[in-house]
Amino acid sequence: MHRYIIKRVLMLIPIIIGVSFIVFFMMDMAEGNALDLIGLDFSEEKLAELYHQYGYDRSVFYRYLLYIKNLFHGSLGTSIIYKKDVLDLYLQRLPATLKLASASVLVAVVLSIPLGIRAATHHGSLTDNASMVLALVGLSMPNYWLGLMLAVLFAQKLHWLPSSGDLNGIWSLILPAITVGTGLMATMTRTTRSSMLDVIRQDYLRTARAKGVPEKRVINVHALRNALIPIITVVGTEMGKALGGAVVTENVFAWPGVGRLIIEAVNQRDTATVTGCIILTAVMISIVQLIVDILYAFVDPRLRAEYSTGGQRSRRKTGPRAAALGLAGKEGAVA
Amino acid sequence: MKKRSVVVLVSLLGAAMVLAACGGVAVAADYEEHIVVAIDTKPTNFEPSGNDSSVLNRLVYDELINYNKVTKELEPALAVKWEWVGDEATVLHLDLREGVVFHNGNAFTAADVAYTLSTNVNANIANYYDHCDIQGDYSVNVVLKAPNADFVNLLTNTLYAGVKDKESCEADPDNGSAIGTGPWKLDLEHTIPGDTIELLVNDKYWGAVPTAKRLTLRYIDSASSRLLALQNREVHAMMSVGETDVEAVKADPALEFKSGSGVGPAKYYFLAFNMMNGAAKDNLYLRQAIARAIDNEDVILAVGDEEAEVSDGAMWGYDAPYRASASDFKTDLSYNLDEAKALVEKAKKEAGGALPELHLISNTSKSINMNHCLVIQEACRKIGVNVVIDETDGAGVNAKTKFNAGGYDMIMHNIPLETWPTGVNRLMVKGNGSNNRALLANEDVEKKLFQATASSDPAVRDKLYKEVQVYVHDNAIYVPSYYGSRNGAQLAGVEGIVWANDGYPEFTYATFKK
Amino acid sequence: MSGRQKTLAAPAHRGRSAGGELWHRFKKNKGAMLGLLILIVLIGVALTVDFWLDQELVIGQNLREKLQQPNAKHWFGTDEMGRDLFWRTVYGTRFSMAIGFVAVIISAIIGVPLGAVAGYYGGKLETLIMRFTDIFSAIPSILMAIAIVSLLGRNTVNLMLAVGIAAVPQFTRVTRAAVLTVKNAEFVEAARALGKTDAYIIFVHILPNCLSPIIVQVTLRVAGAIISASSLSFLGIGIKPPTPEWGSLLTAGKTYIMGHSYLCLFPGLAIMLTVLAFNMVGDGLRDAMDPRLKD
Amino acid sequence: MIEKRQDMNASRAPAVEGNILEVRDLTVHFVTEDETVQAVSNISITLKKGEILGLVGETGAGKTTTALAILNLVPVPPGVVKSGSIRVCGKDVLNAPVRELEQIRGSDVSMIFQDPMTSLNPVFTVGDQIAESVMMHDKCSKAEAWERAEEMLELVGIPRERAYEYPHQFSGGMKQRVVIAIALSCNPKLLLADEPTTALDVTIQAQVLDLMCDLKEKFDTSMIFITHDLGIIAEICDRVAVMYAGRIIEEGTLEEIFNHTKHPYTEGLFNSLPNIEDRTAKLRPIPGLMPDPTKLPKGCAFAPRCPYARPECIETPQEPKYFSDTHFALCSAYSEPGFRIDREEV
Repeated sequence: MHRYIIKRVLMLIPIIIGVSFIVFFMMDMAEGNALDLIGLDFSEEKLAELYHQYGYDRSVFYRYLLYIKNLFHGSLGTSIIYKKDVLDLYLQRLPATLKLASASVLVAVVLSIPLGIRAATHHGSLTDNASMVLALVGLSMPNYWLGLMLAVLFAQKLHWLPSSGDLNGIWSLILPAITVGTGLMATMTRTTRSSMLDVIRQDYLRTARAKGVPEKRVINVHALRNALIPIITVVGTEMGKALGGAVVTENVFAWPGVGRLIIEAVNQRDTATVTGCIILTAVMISIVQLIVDILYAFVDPRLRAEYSTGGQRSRRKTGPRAAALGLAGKEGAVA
Repeated sequence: MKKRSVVVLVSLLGAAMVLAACGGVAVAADYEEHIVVAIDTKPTNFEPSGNDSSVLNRLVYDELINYNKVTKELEPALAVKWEWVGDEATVLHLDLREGVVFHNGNAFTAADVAYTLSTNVNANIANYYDHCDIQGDYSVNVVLKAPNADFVNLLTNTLYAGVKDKESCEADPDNGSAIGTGPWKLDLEHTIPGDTIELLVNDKYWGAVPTAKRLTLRYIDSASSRLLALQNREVHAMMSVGETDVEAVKADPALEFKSGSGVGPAKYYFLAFNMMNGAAKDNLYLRQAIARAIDNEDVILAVGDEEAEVSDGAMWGYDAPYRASASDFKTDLSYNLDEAKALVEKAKKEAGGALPELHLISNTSKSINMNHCLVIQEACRKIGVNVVIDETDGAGVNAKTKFNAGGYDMIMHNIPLETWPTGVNRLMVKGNGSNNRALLANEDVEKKLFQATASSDPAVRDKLYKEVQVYVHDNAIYVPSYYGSRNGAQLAGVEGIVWANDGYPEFTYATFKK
Repeated sequence: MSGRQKTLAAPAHRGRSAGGELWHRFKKNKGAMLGLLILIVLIGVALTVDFWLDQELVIGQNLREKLQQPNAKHWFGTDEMGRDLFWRTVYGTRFSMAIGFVAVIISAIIGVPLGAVAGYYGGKLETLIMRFTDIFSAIPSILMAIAIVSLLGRNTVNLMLAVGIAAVPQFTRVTRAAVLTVKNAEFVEAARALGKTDAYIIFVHILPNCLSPIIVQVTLRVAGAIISASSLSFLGIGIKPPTPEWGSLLTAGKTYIMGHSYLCLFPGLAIMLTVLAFNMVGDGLRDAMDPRLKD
Repeated sequence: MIEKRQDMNASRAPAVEGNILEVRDLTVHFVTEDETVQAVSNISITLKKGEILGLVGETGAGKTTTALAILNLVPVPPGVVKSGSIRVCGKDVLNAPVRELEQIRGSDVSMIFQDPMTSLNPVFTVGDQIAESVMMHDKCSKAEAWERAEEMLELVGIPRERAYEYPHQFSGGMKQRVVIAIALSCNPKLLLADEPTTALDVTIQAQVLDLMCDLKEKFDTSMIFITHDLGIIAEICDRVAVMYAGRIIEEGTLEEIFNHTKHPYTEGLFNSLPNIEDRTAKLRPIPGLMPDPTKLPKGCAFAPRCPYARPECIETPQEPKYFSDTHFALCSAYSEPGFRIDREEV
């Protein structure tokens, strides 16, 4: 198992380099640069000096090599806009993003899994149909729009909840978490339901019933445990996405998260910040993915066996599953 | 003394401020200790000459000289006395205030002035500043490269003239410049750059110490979200009420609408042509046609600014000196659709057939800019000129205008009329900014502007500045639109905020009665 | 359950073609049929709106009538430039639909061949493609799209490109997974034995046989693309004015949401309805194409 | 789970002492939107302690449904028990409250399913799966249950250490042994074996059958053995019931069915077996297919394939014809004196 983990961690290196390459070049070659933005009123001498300092008087390749060199020394560079180490910037924004991500995933998990199970066990019932229609609607709603409407209703009209920022503790969290959580909930309810429906038809549940296992236990232990893999996959994917910052929701609720930092940095052509934050996001997503893979092993002994024999093959094995899930779940929201 | 002058002003405004003006008087318990305000531009770093955040700089730093926007007088701040040495405006002598300390406890001396000026990145200062002759701890001569009669005024600008601590800057290149002498100190530990700025009161401030203990600046980019936060009492005050929300704010008894302190409009909005390589640079008729096709009343309706006034063509702010008046102009560029159509025909002849499609850029992340652009587009459509709005953000605008790569033909832009003379300066100083591009394409104009700066004779300046304005107007290089207002809102019970009409309210002495 | 299941599994209705069978099963799904109906109307509007809707109604400004609440004359009210929001929303169908479809076609054109090649050839080529896909999808897709628009500049075509390119990895993955399931089938072996070229085998034998997951993916991704595009518009990276795309209607409306929330309500509902219709049709197609997957 | 039955009279029939299982007039339908499948029609089964009943029939004859009904596990929907009563050890299965039902399952009656590959939960160790059953019924500690589970494994010929392994680590035959171990772990009085050997290799089949016979001897369990393999029936059963299209069309002792076959369908079954002694003999398969279970005739469902069928066969409901106390056939042909089928002569 630990060899598998090491292998996965090592696989981060090409991802980091690949991501840095793509993002750095896209940002750097975009029209304008951060120096021009902040240097609007700078004197020409000072600006030239800064151009030299950040390598803007050389080619983009030079700047990229400089960036990679720093990267190997463990530095993600300095933001031109914020005049601050990118890692510091990221870490300052991370708590808010983590908070929002875990709150929304938590809300979604707590509500959607029981709902999905109920829909599956009462297949064709009113509960089932209603929850599926709701899930579909939830999936079809642009989440920024939902956020706006929630803010208008609960903050403007009712004055129940704060509308922006992260200064009022748990109260601040509620609206953003519901906004992000709705899409997740829709996806997870659908996944749970279809996965449970798959499992509910399995012979081993009949075996369990035949030996006198109470229905509750049949569903919540025997069936759920088997249905967990796709559910975990979706939770992992969504958690990963949420860690990249719920860009749009953060924008709606002025949430001081990573997503808003990145998007504003894109608008300011802050190459170092964008590249650094996206690398860190990719790393975070990979870590979540790794945790998910390890969870697979806990849930499914067959996969556990494969991890100990070799990581590469087992990854392949889970790949198509996740891909098939892409079909089942995540067609709606972007962020 | 900027802060002190504010105290004077504020004390006129309310009894609460009288209390604050007494300095160390114990704070009454029924005042909120923690004030939160929503701001519309985000301070991203703590370099007073380069962070483009007047609001923050006013709180954390002091300038050498203060400009009182109400009395329009210069007042002592960190410098208690200033005078030009000799006839030419090249050597400025300053006597500094004694006993002032920075937030870290370091004493403020002439070395800090020299350091602040020599490391200043802003073109206004850096293009003229040469060196300092330090004559004592509290006495210094600032030597300029070329004569600049406006230099004293430049030293008042909160956008770039805040004084830094030399010692801390040299010790800590990253955060050293976050140390100032102002009434509020940055709480870097709790500050999230680009989102939330946390400030703690500076008990050792040389002027009046604010009543509140904590001040939080929250960056909320959308006006509606800011207002929502205010209505929801998440913040005590907000900058820039959205144009359609003004009515709602005025109608809400819990809120107070605030607009300028009677010094006139805050910004001059205009359409400028790219005279370096834009498609209309050689076609005067086309420029004039567009100028005459735009109904500025429509523009004002579209941007929804109730206090806006149609520009009379002068580029200078309102009651500023050296301002050209309508009678100085030789060409009529007022709205007249028939004239515009006739001009378009001439323009077609000039262009030898079809007119080019014109690319209009603007920082459209602000809705008033967007709406303004839409009116221009519609006006041009009516006279058969096709306009493409290149939606772009600040970085895009700067990139396109800086390099003049021909990526645009017109720009819809604005300049803050930061009251005399800095607004003028933004137009005339050869920086990298976008506003002056159209002008600087003309060597003659450029020469006149520099001559005016160097001269301290008001008559010479008046003549040169007016000539520039007339040239720009008559050639339809700048198409004037309107003078717009800046505003804000606060909860009823909030006192002490100075809603200066340059768009940069001063939150230093904000209080809120519980 | 085996014994009973076998008797229950109704014998395939004889005398129906594969398409007919698909339609028969699809037809039974009420939600999918409703979705299809909505889509037909929307696509109809999108295709014909240019012929019957006066442009003046859509882009002509009437500042004296700006920001009117919904009323008998202006069903959805008027926007900040006094334009009728109803007609702008109707006209916006054209752009939102076009963006959705074109973006997905772009991602399919890139993603499907990549996935097919990766699945078919395997080995180093597959590793290379899939690694690249991994790297690509490690960047959250909305950030990817934003970066692409920043690089290429803001206009409709680039918006489509950005949304399309950001969704390529999904197509690559789905196609590869589907190709893997059929690449060793007898008919492929047979084609190989007959000496057909690889390209011929991939495009003539393999891809048509893994169409169903791809078609389902396409339908669902159009919905996703419409949301993505409108999100980008919402963040201010949208389509050029005065074009009334739904996302940019929302962006403009956002400014006035405090007093004029209807400006956001209607375009938002339009997006939701369209996406819902695509999702319903997508779900219906998936169930009809692969009864095994049916919930 | 079961819909209220329409025929309450059947359930009031008194339980006969000593009978482990009494099924009376059981009718199960599967109702979907479009059609109704008459899976089981009006069957009655009685089983004494220690007895093994072979339930024979083609695929789809309703054997598995009957077994599931005895456990009250007919999936609802679409399953509907239209009428009938089932008593296991005197307990009314169809009307038992859920709690009692869960007690009956596993301890009074348990079932071995057809496909060992899918009958075990892949995410639990086999020990867990056996122990769970023990814990459910014997109310013992986990450790005791595990001890019992390991014993059961040894009993079915699997080393006890393997209790900690997962199903995927076992071969098919081994899995079937585990399934048997689960079924027998609580000493059920009645065991329903649903084609327990069909999915296995021939050699493994024999082993599993031997094992089942041994265990049956050991615990004196009654058993219903469902299969379509007449060879296995001959090997282990005391009595045989032949099912066709949801009905028991002939029932009797092993000897009666094998040597005094009465029903033309049973005859057909025997005739379709290859004759090992005479390899040149032609196979005589039953012509035609099972009727569509959604459109069963009023009368004999076998009539369309029956070489002896008369026109009225298909229309008139069949009455059982008793040939002895234990032997009956559902064939109206016997109302005609002198009717015989070919095989009896053999």
